[in-house]
Amino acid sequence: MLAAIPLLPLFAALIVGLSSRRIGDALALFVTCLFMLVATVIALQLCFSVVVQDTEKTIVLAPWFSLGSFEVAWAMRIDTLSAVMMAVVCLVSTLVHIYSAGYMRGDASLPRFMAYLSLFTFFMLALVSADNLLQMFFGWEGVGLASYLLIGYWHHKESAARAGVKAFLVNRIGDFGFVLGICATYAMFDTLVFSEIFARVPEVLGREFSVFGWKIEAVTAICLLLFAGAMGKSAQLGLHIWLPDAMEGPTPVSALIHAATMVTAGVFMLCRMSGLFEYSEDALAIITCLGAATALFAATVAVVQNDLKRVIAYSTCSQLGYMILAVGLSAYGAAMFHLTTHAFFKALLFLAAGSLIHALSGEQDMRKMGGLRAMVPLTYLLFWVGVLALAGIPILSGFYSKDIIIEAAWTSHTIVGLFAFVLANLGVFLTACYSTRMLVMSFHHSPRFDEKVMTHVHEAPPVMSIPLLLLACGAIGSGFLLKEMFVGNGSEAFWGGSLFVEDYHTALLDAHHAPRWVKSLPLFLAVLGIAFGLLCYQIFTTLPARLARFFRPLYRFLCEQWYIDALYRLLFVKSAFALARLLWQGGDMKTIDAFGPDGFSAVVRWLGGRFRLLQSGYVYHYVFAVVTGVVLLGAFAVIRNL
Amino acid sequence: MSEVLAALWFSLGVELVLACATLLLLLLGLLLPERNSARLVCYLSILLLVALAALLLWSRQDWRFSNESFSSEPAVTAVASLIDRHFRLDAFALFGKVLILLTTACVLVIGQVFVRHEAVSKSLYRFEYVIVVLLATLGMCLMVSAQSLLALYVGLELQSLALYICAAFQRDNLRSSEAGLKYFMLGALSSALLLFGCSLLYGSVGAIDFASISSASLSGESSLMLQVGMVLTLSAIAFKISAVPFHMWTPDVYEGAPSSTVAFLATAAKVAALALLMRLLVEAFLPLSEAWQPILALLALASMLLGALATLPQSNLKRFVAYSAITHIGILLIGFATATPEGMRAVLFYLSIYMTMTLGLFAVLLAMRNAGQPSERLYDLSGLSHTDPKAALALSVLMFSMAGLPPFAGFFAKFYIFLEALRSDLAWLALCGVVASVVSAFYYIRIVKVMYFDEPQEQVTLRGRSNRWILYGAAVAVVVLTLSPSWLLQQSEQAVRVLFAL
Amino acid sequence: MNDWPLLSTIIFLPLLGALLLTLIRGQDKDVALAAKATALWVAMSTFLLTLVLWYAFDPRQEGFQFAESSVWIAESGIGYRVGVDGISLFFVVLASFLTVLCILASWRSVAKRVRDFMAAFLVLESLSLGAFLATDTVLFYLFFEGVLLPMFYIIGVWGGERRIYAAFKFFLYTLLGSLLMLLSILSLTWIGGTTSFSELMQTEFSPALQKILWLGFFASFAVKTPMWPFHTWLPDAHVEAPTAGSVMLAGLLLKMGGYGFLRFCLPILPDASQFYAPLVFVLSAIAVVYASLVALVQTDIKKLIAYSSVAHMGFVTAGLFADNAQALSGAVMQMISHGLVSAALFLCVGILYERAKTRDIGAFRAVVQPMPVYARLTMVFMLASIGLPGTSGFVGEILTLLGVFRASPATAWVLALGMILGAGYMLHLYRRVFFGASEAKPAALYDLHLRENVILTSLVLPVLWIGLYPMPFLRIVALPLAPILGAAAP
Amino acid sequence: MLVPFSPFQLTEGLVFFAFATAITLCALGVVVVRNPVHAVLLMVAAFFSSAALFVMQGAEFLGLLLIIVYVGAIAVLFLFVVMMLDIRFVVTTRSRRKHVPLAVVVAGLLLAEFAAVVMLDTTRSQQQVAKPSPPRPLLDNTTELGLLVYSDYLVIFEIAGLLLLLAMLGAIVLTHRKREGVARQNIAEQLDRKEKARLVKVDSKGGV
Amino acid sequence: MSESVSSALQTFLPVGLPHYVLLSSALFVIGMLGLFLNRRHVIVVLMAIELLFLAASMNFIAFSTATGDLTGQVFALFILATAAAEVTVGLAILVVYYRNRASIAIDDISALKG
Repeated sequence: MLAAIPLLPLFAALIVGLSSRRIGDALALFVTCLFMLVATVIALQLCFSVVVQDTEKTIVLAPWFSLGSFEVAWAMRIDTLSAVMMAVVCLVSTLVHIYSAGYMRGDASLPRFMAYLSLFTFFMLALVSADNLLQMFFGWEGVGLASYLLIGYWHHKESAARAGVKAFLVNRIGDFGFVLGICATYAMFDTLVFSEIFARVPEVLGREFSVFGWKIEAVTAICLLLFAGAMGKSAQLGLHIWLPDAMEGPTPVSALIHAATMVTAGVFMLCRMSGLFEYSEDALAIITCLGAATALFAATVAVVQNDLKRVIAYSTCSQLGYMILAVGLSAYGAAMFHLTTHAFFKALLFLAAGSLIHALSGEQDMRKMGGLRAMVPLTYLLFWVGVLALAGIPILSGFYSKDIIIEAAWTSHTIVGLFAFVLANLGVFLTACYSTRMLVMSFHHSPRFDEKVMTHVHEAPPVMSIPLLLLACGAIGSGFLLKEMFVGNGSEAFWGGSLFVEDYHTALLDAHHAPRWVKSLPLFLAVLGIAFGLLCYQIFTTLPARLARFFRPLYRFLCEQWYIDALYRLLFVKSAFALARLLWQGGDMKTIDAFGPDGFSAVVRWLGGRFRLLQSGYVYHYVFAVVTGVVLLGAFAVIRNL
Repeated sequence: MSEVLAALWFSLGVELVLACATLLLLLLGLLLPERNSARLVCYLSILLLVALAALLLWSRQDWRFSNESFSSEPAVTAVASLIDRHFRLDAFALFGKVLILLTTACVLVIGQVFVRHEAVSKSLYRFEYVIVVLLATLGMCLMVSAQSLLALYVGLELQSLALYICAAFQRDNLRSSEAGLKYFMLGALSSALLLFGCSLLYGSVGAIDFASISSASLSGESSLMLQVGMVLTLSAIAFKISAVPFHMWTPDVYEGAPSSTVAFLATAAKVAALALLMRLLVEAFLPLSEAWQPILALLALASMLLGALATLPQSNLKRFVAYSAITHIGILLIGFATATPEGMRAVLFYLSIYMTMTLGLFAVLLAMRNAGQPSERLYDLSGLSHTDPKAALALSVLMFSMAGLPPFAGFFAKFYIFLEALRSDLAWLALCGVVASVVSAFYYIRIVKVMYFDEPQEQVTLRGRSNRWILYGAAVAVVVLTLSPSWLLQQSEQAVRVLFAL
Repeated sequence: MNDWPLLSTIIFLPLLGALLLTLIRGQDKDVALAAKATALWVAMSTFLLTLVLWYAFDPRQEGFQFAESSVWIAESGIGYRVGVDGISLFFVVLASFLTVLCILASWRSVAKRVRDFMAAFLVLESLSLGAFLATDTVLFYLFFEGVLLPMFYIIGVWGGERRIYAAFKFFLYTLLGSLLMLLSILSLTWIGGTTSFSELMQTEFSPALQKILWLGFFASFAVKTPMWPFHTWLPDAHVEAPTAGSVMLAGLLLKMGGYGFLRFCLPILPDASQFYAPLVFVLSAIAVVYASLVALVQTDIKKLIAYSSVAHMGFVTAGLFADNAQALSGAVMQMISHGLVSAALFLCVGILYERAKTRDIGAFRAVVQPMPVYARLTMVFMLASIGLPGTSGFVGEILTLLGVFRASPATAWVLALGMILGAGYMLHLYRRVFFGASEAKPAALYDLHLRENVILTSLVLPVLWIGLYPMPFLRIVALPLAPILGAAAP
Repeated sequence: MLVPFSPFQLTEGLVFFAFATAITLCALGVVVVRNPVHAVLLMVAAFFSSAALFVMQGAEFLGLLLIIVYVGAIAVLFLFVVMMLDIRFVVTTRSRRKHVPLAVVVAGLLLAEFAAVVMLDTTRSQQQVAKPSPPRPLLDNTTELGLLVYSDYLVIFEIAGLLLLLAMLGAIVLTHRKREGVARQNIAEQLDRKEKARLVKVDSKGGV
Repeated sequence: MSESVSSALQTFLPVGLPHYVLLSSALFVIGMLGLFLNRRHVIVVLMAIELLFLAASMNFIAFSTATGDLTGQVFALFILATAAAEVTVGLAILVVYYRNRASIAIDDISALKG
């Protein structure tokens, strides 16, 4: 029966997808939303039963590969971690399904969209419930495919199609690391099933890989490779370039995939593999640094973005940095806690932005918004809830999950932890700034859009506002409700076997009794950030323009996302095409063909011509040839005998 | 009385019957009226040849053939001693003679349609032509069963003279007379070389029959004169089979001479020369094998490469056949260079298959008419698959087999040659053989391309029903030989075993 | 099964069909129809026979099943020996399956000399089946090289503009390779004393000798697979061949190279294979990256898919020489999946070519509007070609990668790189052809009708089946690979 | 220590050298001289001297035969053909001269090879075959030859006959031209009983 | 006679087999020269061929007298016969060629080439 959770969305996708033309919009919506609701109910019931009765089990559905020592099966591993993730995914996905009924109302091929959404949910659930690395990889790539389909859903838009391809390719670069990680695991552990991997870790600890000569400790290598996969999926610094472009897709897609579920798959994988990561110190250090760097980088860029959805996208990237940071400090509970809360308030923000854009009939540029406070009051209110949760104001969920991470950074007492602590705090300040900037620019002051759009502005219909309200409750409530279970002293029992923390990694435990100033510093910075944001955009509206002119190069630098995108395009895309053309014209045409077949046949043809001229037609040439032949053979015989 | 006859038959029977029949036909030709004398003489001679071949094959089973124990009557021993010094009919000679007789019969059959064409019939369509061909066949049969240098020389002379005459037979055509003249001059040179070689051999050995030469070269270190004599003799025969340094005459003579003669030259003459070479190498010079093996290897290498390369630019079909024949001779010489019984068996196997293929090719060449006129241009075949699908299919089967591609007998021929080359570690020669066969595969497949991929030429037709039957027969033979090549292998096996006296 | 010579019937039934075709009389139009019908019937019955073979195949039995052996040339011990085992079973099924599809696909696209076309295909099928089923080196060689003739004929007559050049290049390139192999086979026959596979596997050859023989086999199979430096004939042959021709070329002829390595190099010359393994790894790695990069800048769709085949076969060759169970079965699975996927992609291109009479990528924009069903099916094949999990491509790739990583991590790195580049050129192609906005409504592009739909769906099913549940295939393939590994162990 | 020469050896040497130089010079003359008639005559001289050498060596039958066959028949045939075909004296141009040195070099090599053979081998073959010289032939050279030809080499003899027949046949077939307008005697026709010229017995009374 | 003359004679005088073989080789080489050296008439070629045959028969006769058995002379006899037959056929072909080409200069015989 538990297998129904992933399979229900799959059936929905198949039913709707295969009969896409004949099935009407309404029926498609009904089928997908119904199947999702049923799946969510089962997932919640499962989550409750796992947390309470602590029933950890693995259900094998069907054998996939069995080749001598290499045994991999389609299986579901049910434990707290996967139950929680399944619950979150199902919840958010159902809400998005319902929301898109309203948002995508007039779309030409709505059934196709709903089918893709359900397909995505199936792949995500398969990933989350995976019992071995291979099935996780199946879900991993499936989710990448679904995001490619959904981003490129409006394929008549050239930019959407390109963004889809970009997303898939960058994910694929991440998967390159993941696959190599899988191969390395199999080479070392001779199995891909998690339980067996964790059991055999002690044997493998001492072994090493020799790649191109220099030696690298096996477990660290595997961790780094798996982390590369996580980087690709969770858009960490270096492989984050696809996230902003992914905003080309419809907003429900951004909400579901690029906020709540897919991007967190990387974090989930790291937590799932905690049993392995705990044994590699330098891998954890690298993860922490990268997480912190991403958090700061994304926050700085978000401050200068003008597109509403891009701001939220960068904020997601920044929050992901925090989660990865938490994993690096082996505070897996905090990471999962932040993941859950972030899923709620980020989905809320996205959907609210979606209804805003829906209201402005597709306008996404904040400079053309403003003055909507009166017209769409409910969205405005919900927007406030989202912004405050994001910034980390106490009663809202953001505060609990983000601050525990910052405290854990401090109490880890390592240089890396300290570095992370500083960056995290800077990030908090910037997060507060850009969230308030976003709020003010889109809702306050006078409307900056033309009359025609004004007539269409309307409050979100109920089918969109109900999911928003539910998410708002989640954003508010999830913080203090789940604090005890996820990170509090009850977390040991709560997580059970699914998260493994080395005994000397006590960052999370000490976090509760961190010094007072460490606890209050993030709150202070958040309030400061909000104030600064209001100062710049609400009161002295000309200040940002002057600041931008004053720090002209810095402003350009941030607008261009630190020129990373341009760098990649130059470094990889252009050089790949140039090398390809060189290899094709130069390689195939000129060298291999010229020296190979064509060259050989040309020489043969030329020789043929030469020999033909040898046949001069004069008898004395022929006689001369005969005589020389005889003389040569004779000489050969004579010399042999001397 | 019957004993003497049997003794006669089992030594030179075929040649005697052939000689007498030729003389009778000559007389008959004179007496018959002008118009139909040529046709009648030709049919009679074809009948004669086939009958002789059948008689030979039948006489195989006769016990006397195998153990040669004749009764001891004085008359029989006289006859036996008289002939046995110079000629012997053993399994090898029988294999050679049957092959020669059948090929000549086929050549005469396919030649008829060409000879009767009005463009050439005035000079070619005469009974003397058939008589000269028969005398050439007689010469060849003598060569094949020669046991002494003198017999070899006389047989070779008889065959060569007849071929010079055949080549120049078309009196009113300059190209034919030039071909004849060139063939004569170079042929005479080669006979002179042969003679001088034989004189040196006679000088060093003191006798002219192969057995004593072989025993002389066995005893003690063989003298230089013997080796130089051998070299000269071998180069004379290399001229006859047109191996490379001595091949210069082949393209010009093949292009100039009338097509029916070229068919005869390319098939029967080659068989006789190769049989002679094998008999000489094995019966006379086998102890000297480490002297002539490198020579033959060099000839093989040169022939294969030059033959393969020079055939590429050819567009005249007869010149094409000449050069491709040189390539095939190169591959055959690999078989000779192995100097082992299996190698020689492979040569005989290859030779018989090569003959069938060449006969099929000439059947088409002689039947080609471009707007009524006999044509030799290779590109006249273009689009044959549209105008004459069955003939096109048969010819492409032959071409694939010539190129040595697997589903056809040509492959097995090359298979055995390369197998024996590898067995007697001539791997480098086999490698050159591979390169040569790839290049040769190109120009054979080009013919198939011309027939199947190019646009058809309306005015090109294949006339001559008998040519068509020979073509289909050759194509079927090539396919059948793939399915069951073992009987031909056994025949060559026995022929070679006798030669090596195993 | 009773003593009915199943394998010989499978081999010679198509040949019989081809002969049958020549007997058809009547005027042109209905001769063509009759030819197509008979050809389809013969192909279908052969396919059914192969299915019977698959059903009757007992995966647990060692060695060759349904073996038939009769004397062919007594003197040199060459016999007509035929047998099937785990490795060759699926190639046989693939061969007959693809022939049925080809005949269906060229129902309307071939206009002139339809009878010859069908006859050539049946002969091609019969020869390739023979090559996969032969267990005698000479018989194998006979079929292996015999396949060149019908292929040459198909490319030469029904090909594109430069078909003559392409046909000759294909023919002579492969011929040179296979003649060098002939020398090795001859040495095997002579030194080994026998021409049957099972006995040759037992005979021991000195390592020095093995190294030379191995080169002979390498020359032929490297050209056939094609491995990196010897691949330049493939794009030309594919671009110029008719659709059905490309399908057979990609589906069958390329497999013979890999199959050859599996039959000859690994079991009979194990030490040489181990000695040359690094060379093969380097060439395969180059092949994967080189071909993927070059595919990126192609303007002709067929050439792009041809280069993708070179990249896929790079995986196969690396897997073959990685000397462990996963890699070997991965290579075989990759060959089967490549057979299905590249055949499907060529059929898709054929469908486009039939409608728009051009294969240039620039000529197509937003094809998804007029042909949504076609776009979705091509998407599935494109994903299989990239190796998305759940498709047959993934099964082959992951097993090969797992095996190759164990043998040489560096090669595994480069092969995994191929995954990225593969996604690169495929998605690049898909976006340029299917997506984008285009006002002009090209009348020519109409969506699939029944026949094409049946062809493509019948290819989607096995691709997904192998992807999701490869057990029946792995079980059958794993068994015969064990002795090969055993042999290779030092 | 000098071996005294018997007078016989002395004269034999002188005669041999005389004829040998004659032969070589004539042969060179045949090759070099421009006028073909001179060439034919020089050839005849060469044959004469070689015939002499043969006789000196004891093969007198062959020597005489040489004179009859070669000088008598073949040389005359050459003369006849030279006369018949009006051969213009072709002056060899300078350009054709350039190949001469190469030709001479190759010929020299050939001669060197044969000289090597001669030097190394004839002495040896002489000892080799120095079995007691056979008993002086009782019969003279011709009869002995005849006995041998008609006993051991009879078959070859027959074939040689066929060879000559073939030569005749070839010559006739190639060159014979039936030219009209040439009075030709047709014996059959002459002997034929024609109707009007037959002998009629006329009865004495009636008159003709 | 002085010492040196007789010793000189010593080497040359006793006329034996080597002298004859050397002479016939010289004749053979001259015949060869005649074949490819002259650029004038075909007749000279035929005559050169006759010289070759003569050289061969001389060689045979020399060996036959040296060894004493008559096979050499029989061989020479047959060489005579065949040489005669050769010349007849050669001249016949030459005449036919002359009728077609009206010239027998060696350089004109090049219609067939390539």
